[in-house]
Amino acid sequence: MTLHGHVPPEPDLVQLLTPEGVRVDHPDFPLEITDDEIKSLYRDLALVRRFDGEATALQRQGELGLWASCLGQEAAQVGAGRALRSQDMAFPTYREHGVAWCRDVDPVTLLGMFRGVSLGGWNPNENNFNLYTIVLGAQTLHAVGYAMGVARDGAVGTGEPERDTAVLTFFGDGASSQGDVNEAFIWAAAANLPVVFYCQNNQWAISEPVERQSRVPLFQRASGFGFPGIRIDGNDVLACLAVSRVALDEARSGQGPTLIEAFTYRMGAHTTSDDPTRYRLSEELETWKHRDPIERVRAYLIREAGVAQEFFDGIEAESEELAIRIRQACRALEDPSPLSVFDQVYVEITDELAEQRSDYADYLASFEGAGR
Amino acid sequence: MTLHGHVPPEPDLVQLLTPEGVRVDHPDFPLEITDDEIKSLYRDLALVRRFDGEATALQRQGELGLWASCLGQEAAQVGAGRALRSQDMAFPTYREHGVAWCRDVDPVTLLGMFRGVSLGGWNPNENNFNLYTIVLGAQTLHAVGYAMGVARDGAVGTGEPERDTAVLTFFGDGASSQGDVNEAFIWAAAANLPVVFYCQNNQWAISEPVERQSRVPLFQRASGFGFPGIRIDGNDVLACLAVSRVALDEARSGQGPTLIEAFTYRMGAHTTSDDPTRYRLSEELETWKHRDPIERVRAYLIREAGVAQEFFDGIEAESEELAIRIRQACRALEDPSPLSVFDQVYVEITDELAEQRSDYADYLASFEGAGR
Amino acid sequence: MASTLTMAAALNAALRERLEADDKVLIMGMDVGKLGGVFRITDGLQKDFGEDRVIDAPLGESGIIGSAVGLAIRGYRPVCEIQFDGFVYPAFDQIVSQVAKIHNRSLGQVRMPITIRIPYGGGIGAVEHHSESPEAYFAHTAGLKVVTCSNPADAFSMLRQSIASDDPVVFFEPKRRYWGKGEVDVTGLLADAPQLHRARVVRSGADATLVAYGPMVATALQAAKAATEDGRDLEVIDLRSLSPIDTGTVVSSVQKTGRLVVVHEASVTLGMGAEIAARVQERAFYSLEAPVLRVGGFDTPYPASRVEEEWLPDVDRILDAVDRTFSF
Amino acid sequence: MASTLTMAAALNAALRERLEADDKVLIMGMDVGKLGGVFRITDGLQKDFGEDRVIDAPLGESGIIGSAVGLAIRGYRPVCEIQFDGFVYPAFDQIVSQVAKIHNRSLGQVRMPITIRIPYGGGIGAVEHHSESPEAYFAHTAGLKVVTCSNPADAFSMLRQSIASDDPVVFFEPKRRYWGKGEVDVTGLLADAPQLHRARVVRSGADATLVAYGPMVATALQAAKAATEDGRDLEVIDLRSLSPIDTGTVVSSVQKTGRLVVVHEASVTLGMGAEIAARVQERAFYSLEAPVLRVGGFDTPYPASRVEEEWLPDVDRILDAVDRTFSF
Ligand SMILES: Cc1ncc(C[n+]2csc(CCOP(=O)(O)OP(=O)(O)O)c2C)c(N)n1
Ligand SMILES: Cc1ncc(C[n+]2csc(CCOP(=O)(O)OP(=O)(O)O)c2C)c(N)n1
Ligand SMILES: [Mg+2]
Ligand SMILES: [Mg+2]
Repeated sequence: MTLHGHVPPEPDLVQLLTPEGVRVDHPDFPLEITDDEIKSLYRDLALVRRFDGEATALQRQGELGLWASCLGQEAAQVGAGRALRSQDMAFPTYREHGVAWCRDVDPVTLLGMFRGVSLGGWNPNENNFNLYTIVLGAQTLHAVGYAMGVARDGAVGTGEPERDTAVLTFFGDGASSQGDVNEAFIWAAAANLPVVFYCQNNQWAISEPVERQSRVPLFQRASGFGFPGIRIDGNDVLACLAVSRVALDEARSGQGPTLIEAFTYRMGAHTTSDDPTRYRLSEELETWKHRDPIERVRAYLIREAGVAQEFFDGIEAESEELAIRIRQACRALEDPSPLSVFDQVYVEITDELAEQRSDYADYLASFEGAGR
Repeated sequence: MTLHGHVPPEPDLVQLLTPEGVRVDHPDFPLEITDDEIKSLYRDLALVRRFDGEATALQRQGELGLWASCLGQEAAQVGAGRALRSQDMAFPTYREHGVAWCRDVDPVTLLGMFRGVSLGGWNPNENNFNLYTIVLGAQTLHAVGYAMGVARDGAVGTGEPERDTAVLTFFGDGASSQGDVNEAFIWAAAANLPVVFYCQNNQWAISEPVERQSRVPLFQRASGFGFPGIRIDGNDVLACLAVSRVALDEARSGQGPTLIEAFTYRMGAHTTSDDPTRYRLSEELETWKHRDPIERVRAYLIREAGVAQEFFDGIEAESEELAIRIRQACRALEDPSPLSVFDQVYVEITDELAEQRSDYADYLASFEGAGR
Repeated sequence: MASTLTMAAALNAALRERLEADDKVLIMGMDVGKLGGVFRITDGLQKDFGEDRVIDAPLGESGIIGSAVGLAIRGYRPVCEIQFDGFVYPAFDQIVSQVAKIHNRSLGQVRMPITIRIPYGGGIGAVEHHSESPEAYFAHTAGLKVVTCSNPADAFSMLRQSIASDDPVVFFEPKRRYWGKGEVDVTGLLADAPQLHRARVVRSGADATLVAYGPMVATALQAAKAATEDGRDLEVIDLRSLSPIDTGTVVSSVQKTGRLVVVHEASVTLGMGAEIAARVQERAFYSLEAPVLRVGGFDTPYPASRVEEEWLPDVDRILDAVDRTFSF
Repeated sequence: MASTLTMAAALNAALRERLEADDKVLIMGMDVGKLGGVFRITDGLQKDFGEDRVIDAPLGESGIIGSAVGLAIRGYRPVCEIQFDGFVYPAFDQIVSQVAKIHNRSLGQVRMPITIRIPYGGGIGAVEHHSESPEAYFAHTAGLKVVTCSNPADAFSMLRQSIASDDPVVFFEPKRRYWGKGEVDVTGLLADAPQLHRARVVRSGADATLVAYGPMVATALQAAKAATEDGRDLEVIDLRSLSPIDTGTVVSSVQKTGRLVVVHEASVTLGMGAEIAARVQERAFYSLEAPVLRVGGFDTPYPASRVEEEWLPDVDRILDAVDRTFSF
């Protein structure tokens, strides 16, 4: 035998709505969903895209320091986000604005972080949506720890729908190479924790194509650690919703972790600081535009569900309002006071920090009236 | 479908010599080996065990600060060690005394490290055997980097037996949970590097049974990263040799990495500081004694190869000589001089360190004659 | 009620007391369960509190600290054991970028009541990575608190206080003092213990001040005793808290004695002694009759054990520095 | 032949020169290939030297440094890019326990000629982890050398020297100065460059000394200029090497001026200023007319960018400290 003879089969890509907007059935993942529910998903997708686009615009106008757009990944995020129950906990990276939306985190709060008025500033336990984590992969271990707590709290496998809790953690194709992500897999598998690992494979880690990280599909990693992995069409909100639901259900019922690889595409730059023309061909983007996550839902709603134009006009108007609101609110965000940097370093300020604070206050006061 | 329905099959354990000393064929791993070669392997195993036992004794006598015995793992180490070609490079943990033996590293050099006269002190490039690495898993990344160098040097896939080079790196079942080991897998797979990952699953990481690290066999990890993994009877020196040879050959010829899980048992304590009675049952050890890696070779040589007692007596005598030599040489190892700590921190000593050195020399000199 | 305990037993008692007092307290680390840790500090705890409160972790330090962060977000109070000083670095990222910063990142809305116990320091004849003193890395990191004990009574009260602290605390345990004995009031109330972040004058003296912490306090006290033979009366301060530093106690002492020697095992450059020297020369400039001197490990990797006694500060090297401060 | 280059271009030129001079030199990091790095420091190098010399690495910092170690054992000379200061910590273990110690562990038989380039410091309006100054962690680590440049000419020569060094060098690049221009002799011989570990007096003055490095040198020079309006003549030293430290140059200056202010962006506690203060008060005790003062980041996490200008040392805060040294 040669050790290297085996060729793994090409992976299935779970899809429930084609790029053309045609509903298809998947034998393993039936999804019962009404057209009203699909309309609601459409609304999420459209508003997230609008909010995200507005943020990019605000950055261009100098209102934000940076923006990491989720353009193209709305379905992957909304599908997962809407599969969560309120007691579930989500651990995002820095790009899950669509999930934040589903968790009712005010977009303006997110903007505050990219504007630089805070380093995050929301309470993870308020909406069960953790702070954005910029260090790649670190949050996957936080999710594991949180899930250990869930298990210890007896909130797994009770059968009570309001009680059983799952943890959903996000990471990118690039981040999958970080040690932390792999340690998270190991811990989750060894203790059979209620965590769903949700990898948005958007094909790129800044300028590096996913082939730099792996020569086999990423979902396959899971099987090596002893839990299921599955690849889904990350531009198909229905597939994302359906598979996330199953995985979260299985987590809540005590069956342990799952890895979902949402196969999608970063349609924009990595962040507003990035220039993707340096490293990728525009044809690639063109191909993916045909798989746009929102267009297919729109096509479905028009063609198969007979939804009238008024609905879309309504969403359009709502988007416009949202954009105006966040633009204004973003501009109104106040800069933190210089002395605020000393607050919340510790639960109670230490003597030495209090001294630094007061020295600095005196120093600042010395300029008052001095026409600085 | 449920995501968690799939039950993986029980793994095969490649075995070519049963615990009773009977040669068995494996369809995929034929091994052509003469009885003389098996006698030579027996000699390795016996001498390594003797040397290791002597080191344990030296520790008890206060000559070493610590010893990490490889008792029970001799076959896993000698099989792998003897599969190496001279140009191949090995990256050990702290327990691969059997591999060191095969690489002609003087056992006394190893003892020096455990005695505390040095932190290692040998030249990795002299015998193509890296320094022992105590930080779990760190060396697997060093192996990857070395293999990148091998590939860049064009020493892969040329078909020249003296030139094509493989890298063999060791780690334990416990270390498999470290981020570094997983990053090493990722790098090796992504760049198709000539590295063989050799996991000695000795069932324990100090007091933690391997189940704390994984709920599926460790060899399975490899498939998730896209390269072959295989489990072998780590107490069968022939299986270890045969499979290591294939894996190293495939690495040298450019087919990329392999993970070998040598299923074995740590028959002694973790180190001389450890007390395994606190955490494991003596029955377990009894079971494994029946699978002793040396006994089976001896049984084979006597029963199937008709080797006479003189051979064993000869090895016994050689062992005794070895033990005497290393005991004496160990006792004769000189303590480093106090001032030596400043040497070899940098290739050329820095001014500030030279100053510390000279101040300290003056300080030490101040005691001379002062009857300290 | 005072009993005589080793430091190891005192730490064990503190953990036990916290596990009993607060069911959100969890212990996690390598070999902390059946084995009771390689130093037996968690001995018997898993048996009494169960495998889900005293958790044998998979072998990744980043995993231990990273999951502690998640547990803290869920409302738990994890106590993590790092097996030896030299093995904390794989967790450095989680400690520095997450544990230390999340409370701040959330504008105070999430707390990180995590205790990271690290047996540290040398002098035990160990192999590489088992004798290091990495405290300065953590004391330089805003958002962390860093403390270390020098005796069983402090071990008991300071570990309890650290676990009860709502801020993350890196708790350094001087491993070579684990088996030293002392009186410990195991029934003392948490509230009655001396403040966690206050230094303590452990010997008062008039002529010069020695500042030490952890394993070096005993050595400093021996040096002070020996110095009496030279007619010198040394004050010895046990710093106890490395972040924040109780600068006031040190400065007051120097204002009295005029001379200061700081002692630690860690390499001198950018060790705690650097910070103390910098603060003291600033705040007691006119009181200093000699520069602040530092006695520490040399600026080399921790050496092979057969030469560690020479590398580590000892009574003679401390006295030599004291002599030098008197020659100014 | 001198040309006017930005610091970014000077660094790029240094990398190019080294890649040409020595085929054992490799560049590795995230996005260093086609993109040329997020700061374009490696712009064009992959195109000219190939994908196996300018390597886009998988996204793990530990992997980058760990594999550099293996490459070094094989005889290579890797130059690793860490994308931003705050992302070096996942590699901390490999840096501190392997890169820094292997030469020593082998008794000098293996060398670790690894250069770790880290864009560092703040003032660029970035999000968290993109503005930190972690230099003290590395300067406290024996076995590493740590340097930082403040201008294009030094960027060019110091990076070449670092890559040519047989010891590991952590090379800190002041990212907010990347686009500042200066004269660079790109044809200069490596051997003619000023010694890598020597500080430089960049402005001589009589009344007080400012020590700065990296991004703060320009700020210190501005402060010195402003101080002339108050009739004060400040000497400014660019430290350049953070490990080893050229203590002699600083001490000589203080012997002349009697006053010293150390400036850096990193948090004050256990920052480089602590070490310099400790050394100077020891070696220039009788020359000091005032305590050594430190101006640095506060002991808090690097703040949100809208308040970073207040947090970072600036001309006013430096002048305030200078004033204070004159009030002693
Ligand atoms: C530990 C660490 N190293 C480097 C970075 C810089 N960085 C930010 S995003 C990014 C690429 C991440 O790619 P991927 O995980 O695929 O996520 P995506 O940005 O595509 O959503 C890098 C390298 C970081 N944030 N953290
Ligand atoms: C990073 C790190 N953490 C902790 C340790 C302490 N330690 C030494 S050996 C060991 C167990 C290792 O088990 P395994 O990998 O199975 O190897 P074995 O000792 O069984 O050969 C531990 C935890 C270490 N050496 N390095
Ligand atoms: Mg990506
Ligand atoms: Mg093991």
